[in-house]
Amino acid sequence: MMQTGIRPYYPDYSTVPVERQINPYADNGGSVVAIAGKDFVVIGADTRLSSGFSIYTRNQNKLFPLSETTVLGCSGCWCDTLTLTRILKSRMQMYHQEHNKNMSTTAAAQMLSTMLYYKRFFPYYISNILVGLDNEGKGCVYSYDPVGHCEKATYRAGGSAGALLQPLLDNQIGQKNLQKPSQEDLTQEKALSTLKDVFISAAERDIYTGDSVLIKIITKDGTKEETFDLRRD
Amino acid sequence: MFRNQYDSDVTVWSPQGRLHQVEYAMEAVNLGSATVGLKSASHAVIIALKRASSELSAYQKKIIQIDDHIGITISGLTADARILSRYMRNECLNYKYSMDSYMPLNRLINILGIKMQHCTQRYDRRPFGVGLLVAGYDDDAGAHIYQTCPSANFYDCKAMSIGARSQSARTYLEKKLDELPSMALEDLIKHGLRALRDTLPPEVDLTTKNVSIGYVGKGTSFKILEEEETAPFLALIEGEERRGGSGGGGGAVEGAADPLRESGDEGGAPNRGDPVPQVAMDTTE
Amino acid sequence: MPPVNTDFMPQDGSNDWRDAAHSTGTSIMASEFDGGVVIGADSRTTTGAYIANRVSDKLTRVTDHIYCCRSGSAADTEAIADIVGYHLNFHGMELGEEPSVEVGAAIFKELCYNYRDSLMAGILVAGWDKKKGGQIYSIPIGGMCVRQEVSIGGSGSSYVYGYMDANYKPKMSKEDCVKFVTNTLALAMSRDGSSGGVIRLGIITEEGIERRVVLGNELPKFYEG
Amino acid sequence: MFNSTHSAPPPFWSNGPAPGAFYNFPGTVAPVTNPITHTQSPVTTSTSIVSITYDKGVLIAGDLLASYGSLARYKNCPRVIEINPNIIMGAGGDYADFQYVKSFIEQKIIDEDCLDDGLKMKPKSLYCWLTRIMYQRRSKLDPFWNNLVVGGIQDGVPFLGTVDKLGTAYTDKVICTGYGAHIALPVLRDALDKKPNLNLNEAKQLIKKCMEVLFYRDARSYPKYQLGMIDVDEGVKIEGPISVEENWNIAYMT
Amino acid sequence: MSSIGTGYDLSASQFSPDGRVFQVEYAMKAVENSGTVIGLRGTDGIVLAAEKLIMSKLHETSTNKRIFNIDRHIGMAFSGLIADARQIVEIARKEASNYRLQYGTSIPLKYLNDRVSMYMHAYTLYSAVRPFGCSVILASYETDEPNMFLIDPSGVSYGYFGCATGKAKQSAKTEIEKLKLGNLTCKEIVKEAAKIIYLVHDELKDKNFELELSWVCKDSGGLHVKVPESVYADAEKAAKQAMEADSESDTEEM
Amino acid sequence: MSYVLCPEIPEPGFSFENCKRNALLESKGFTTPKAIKTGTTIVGIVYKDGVILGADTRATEDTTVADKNCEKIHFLAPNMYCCGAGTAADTEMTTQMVAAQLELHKLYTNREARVATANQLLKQYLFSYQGYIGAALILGGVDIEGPHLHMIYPHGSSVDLPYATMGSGSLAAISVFELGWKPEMGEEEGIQLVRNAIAAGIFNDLGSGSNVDVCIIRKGVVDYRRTYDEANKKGVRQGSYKFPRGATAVLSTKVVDVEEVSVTPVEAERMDVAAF
Repeated sequence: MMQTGIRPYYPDYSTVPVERQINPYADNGGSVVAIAGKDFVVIGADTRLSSGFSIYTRNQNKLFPLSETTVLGCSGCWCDTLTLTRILKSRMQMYHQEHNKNMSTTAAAQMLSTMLYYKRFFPYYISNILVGLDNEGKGCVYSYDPVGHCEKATYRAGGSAGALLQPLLDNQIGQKNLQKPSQEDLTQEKALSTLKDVFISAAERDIYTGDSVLIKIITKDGTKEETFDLRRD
Repeated sequence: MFRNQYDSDVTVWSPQGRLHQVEYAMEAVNLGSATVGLKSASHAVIIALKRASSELSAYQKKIIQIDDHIGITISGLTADARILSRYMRNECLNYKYSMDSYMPLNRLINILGIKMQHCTQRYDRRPFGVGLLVAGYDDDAGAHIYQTCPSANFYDCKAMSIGARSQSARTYLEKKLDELPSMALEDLIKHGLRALRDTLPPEVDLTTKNVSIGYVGKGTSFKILEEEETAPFLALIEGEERRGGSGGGGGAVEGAADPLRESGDEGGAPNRGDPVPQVAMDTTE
Repeated sequence: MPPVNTDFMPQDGSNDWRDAAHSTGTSIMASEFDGGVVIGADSRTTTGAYIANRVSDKLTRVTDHIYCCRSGSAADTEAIADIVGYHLNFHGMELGEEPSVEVGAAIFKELCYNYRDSLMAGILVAGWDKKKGGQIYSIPIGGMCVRQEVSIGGSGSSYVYGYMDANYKPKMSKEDCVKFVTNTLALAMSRDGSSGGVIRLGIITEEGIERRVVLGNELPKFYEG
Repeated sequence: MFNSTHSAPPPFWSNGPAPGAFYNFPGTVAPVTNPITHTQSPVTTSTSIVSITYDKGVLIAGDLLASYGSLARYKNCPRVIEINPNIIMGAGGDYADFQYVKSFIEQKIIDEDCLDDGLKMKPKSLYCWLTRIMYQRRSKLDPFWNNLVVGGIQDGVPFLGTVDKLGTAYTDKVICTGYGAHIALPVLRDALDKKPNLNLNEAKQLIKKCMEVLFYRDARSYPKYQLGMIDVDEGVKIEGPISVEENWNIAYMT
Repeated sequence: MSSIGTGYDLSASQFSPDGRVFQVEYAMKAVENSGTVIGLRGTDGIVLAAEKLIMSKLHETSTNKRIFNIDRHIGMAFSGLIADARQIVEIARKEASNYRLQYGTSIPLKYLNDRVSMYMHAYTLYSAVRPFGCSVILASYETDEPNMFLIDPSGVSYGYFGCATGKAKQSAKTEIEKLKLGNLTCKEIVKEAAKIIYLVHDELKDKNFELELSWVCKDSGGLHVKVPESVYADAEKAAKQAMEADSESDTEEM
Repeated sequence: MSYVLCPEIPEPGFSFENCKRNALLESKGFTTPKAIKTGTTIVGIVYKDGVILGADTRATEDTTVADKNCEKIHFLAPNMYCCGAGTAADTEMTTQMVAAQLELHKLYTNREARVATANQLLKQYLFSYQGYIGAALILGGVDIEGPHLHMIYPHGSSVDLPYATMGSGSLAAISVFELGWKPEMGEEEGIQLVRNAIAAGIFNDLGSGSNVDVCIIRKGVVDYRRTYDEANKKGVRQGSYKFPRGATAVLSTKVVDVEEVSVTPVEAERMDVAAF
């Protein structure tokens, strides 16, 4: 409301033309968190789709399975997400038809990077996190910036609460700043509970994260799905 | 050999109102190994006989998946088939991209027909020298087998066979027509295999090497069975007495006449024994 | 991710209420009749296209016999009316008699003119006094002041000038005048999105003011197309 | 598919066949190059769409007003339409854009009917197709300035989805656009939280209430509206104009 | 046809010394090789009827229809090469669609006929293409007026009260001329059309055929549709009876 | 030079001394720090015996929740409370100041302050700052004339109404009132309605959230129910986030002996209110 005073205001019947430049992007919020282990990877995304101060819908799936072992999580500009994932789906099918096999996670990760960079000067405003099992069956997480920079990691938080959650994951999963890091491998249970807990925290402080979380757990036996309720305010 | 004045170009009508170039292209289909398609109310099956060009080479791939709900089997020029299959795949992908549903099979065939027709009317093109049997299942329209020809013609079929010596297969299928709609998938495949076997010369038999089976149906995406997967089905018909053991009689070309030929569509149809492909492009339609 | 343009509100116009000022995009009217004046206004107050108040009262008392119809920024006109009310009250006490409508209008004009750069106000001052009977003064944005027999203002007024000119007759009876004002305002409200709700009326005569309301579902109906 | 049909229009004066132009030699298409201009804001606009799914179908409501700025200019502008026996659609925003979008949807339906293959487009397909179209136009920075709401029956199940001018699309059991998103949506969500499976009558009552509140609080609304209904059993019905029941008693309380 | 085989008949862009374009004439031959198609104009609409020859038992009965919809109010029947005909259907639909998008109303048949004729004619001008191997009948019922045109491979078209093309066009024409087309309604004409098709069908050469009937008339609400099943059944019955009566009288005469 | 040692008493009102500097900085590309806003749903209704005010408890800083349980119903006088939306500091300071003025007014006049007085003070103050003070208020109270409810906009306009909503969730809340408010409501019914209106804001407006505060003002009695309803329960965490001993690195150690420690307890000095 401070802004009103700064810019001159006109009554709605004034004859001053209102110029509107269309902004092709919208921020539709949402957070994605992924944690990889030795033989599994978990990825979760909240299901709130919003814009401004409004909730569009409370149950929007933001996880897109690309193949049996690969899942992409998207948050940010939803119209870009819809387009990107539709194209990706086609590309996966084309690959399958041409090569007679499913695309590996690493190949999908590379392809996504290329596809994002292809739109370098009119980018998809999406924060992408791609997870899957690599050729050895190890869980892996790839995160991207909107123009296609790709980084491989073992855990990652992205989206509207990404900045809030990444340090927490650094400490809890990455064991950063801990004097005596645990030597044990990360278990699936621990990864899952941490994932849920960080979403609880995100829903407390980020207005664009809430309603519920959809989680996918990928192991060599396939993908399991879980949902988990969050605050709705 | 076949040479006449009016057969040099696809843009030339003969005085009888025929297009020899198109008719010649139709013959190319008969050079390919036989393939059979048949359907029940819930499933569509295509079965193809694969050839190897030499002892050392692999068997030719005869069945191609187009989308989850469509597969084709080819007879004729493989390279031409590849262009068509790529076109069909592309159309299916585009349709799915913009409509979020599978492309209805009849519409795919329709636009394929239009694409193929272009090649029969232009000086700088030649017709596609390949025939396809397209198997598909639509949730709304059910199972379908389509046959397409180089003439850009296509037919919605209850069952069909094209390729070398396919007449025997068609004869077999015609006898089974009434039973087909209620058949289970396994029986469909069985009858398909029998039909295909009828096209073989007596000394050859169906093996896991030379047969490939594709099917699609309610709740099942298109699936291609190769090699070991076909074995159980082959076992079903193994040891049966072969019908029409004469191998369709006569040479490959003659025995495997175009399906349109014996329906005697054209006035002045040529005498049967003549290998010269004189049948007009199927102008009856 | 890099900052997306923070102008993230959906641009369908449905968020204009967040940063638009509270204003009375309005239809207001005053008309003389034989024995006094009738004033009237719609009851819609908007911020953007959001109706912040659907039953507002834009007829504000200044003295018992002088009222003003307000259009423009709600805050500005309320403040002006308060200040003028204070002055006239004071002036009335000094004078020992009720101030005339003319004087009231003069003070309004003074404020509106002197602060014309910072105020957004279009006001109709109407009232009755012994000297001149029913009077109407129109003070539009900019701060001029002119007496009129009948006057309309606010965003809805542009749609009904023709109707007003065609139908106003001097020396109408009270009820005719009320009918005239009601019809004019109803027409304005049916065309102007910033006006609407109910019609609030005031009939100022020697006896003071008589207030009436015509509810939204009881407005006179005209052709709608 | 839609790339060709909805590209920027050709220059004004050469729209349509050039005088005396016959079919060109097949395969040669003269390239059209022309400066691109865009509409940067909507002109004649309509306001909210309110929609809800009930146990056996979908309701979509929108009033009949098209405003020109704040001028209530046209009071007979229907914007809830039947697409085919499977689909109804409501639209808010620029009315000219809506008419254009409507014309090419209708043509698509005619094209489909001409095929006569018994297949009818389903709501999900239309919804997806519109998403692509809206996104494609926003990518040219020349959007269709609309919010579109698609309702229908998809394989026996009610479907409700919306697309905005950027191509942002989602499905839900309740969808409201424009001011409806702020004013009507909370009412509908609350009702659905209390009773997830409404019947037709309950849904109609809710819509009625929402249209009443919207009329009270949206300065671009109008007390006459259309109600589009698509039902598993009863098919498509577009009712209206329906008048809002008004209550102005609080005018006496201040 | 003295010039046949002299080399002046190999290209559409070539005249023979006696001033003929043989390629076009040969294309007409292709039309005459195909099943008979007729169109009859009644007082309240048009009836199209086609003799679809069945070539294989293995084909579905519904395959390769010979009557198409071009728009809601326009039907098209053809004889000749179906693949070529489909191309024309495609073009005609595009014309109808473009017309509607541009002018907002459905395309008048006269205009569509001009455009399609022009298109087909364009294929008789160049050596790089060949003329279409089909004739098409276009029929519509607009603003209470039935209209029908027949376009030949040459691109020439005429309006007709009754027309026929295909194998037995001569005998069909003879039959049509016996009818009093000026005062028959579509309901009556349907039966006549069925009779004619049955009559001209050559049982010796072509074993099986399927009768196709469509109309665009007052009863169909100005839409081009297949005739309703009951009407079809009646018409077919009448035709079969007529055939029997005919053959009986033939035998009697003998 | 005395001002160096003993700065002058600052002028009353705001300090504008950094305005020029800030404008310059801004023109060079620095961004101004963002104020905490209470995105907010605030409402008020008149019922049979008085007024009920309601508010959510979320304060946001851009898109982050700054305070999960802040108080938005401010005390003005014993018979009057005021809900504030907008810039948190503005609403707090404005209501505090007016509360002080009302207290003084009461002392001067020896009467309970009227709601209209508070309304006038608030709107005149806000008007004088032309909207730069971002406070949108709902003022409710009961005085000698009965219950009153005023809605005051940041630019200084006000209206009195039987029910009012403000803040980013006002549209969600108004729908509840438009459909549910009736004249002469009972207290329980009224509280429930206010709760529902706030809940509509909490669940549908992202600027509003957490709990529902309600304040019921009857003649002579105020019933302020902080956290009347917890609209959302916080999720229960599964893991333990206690750090094991030794998790933090010890870089260096130094031990200092402290010989004697003397502790002098000091009484906290109380503000002498009576001095006013």
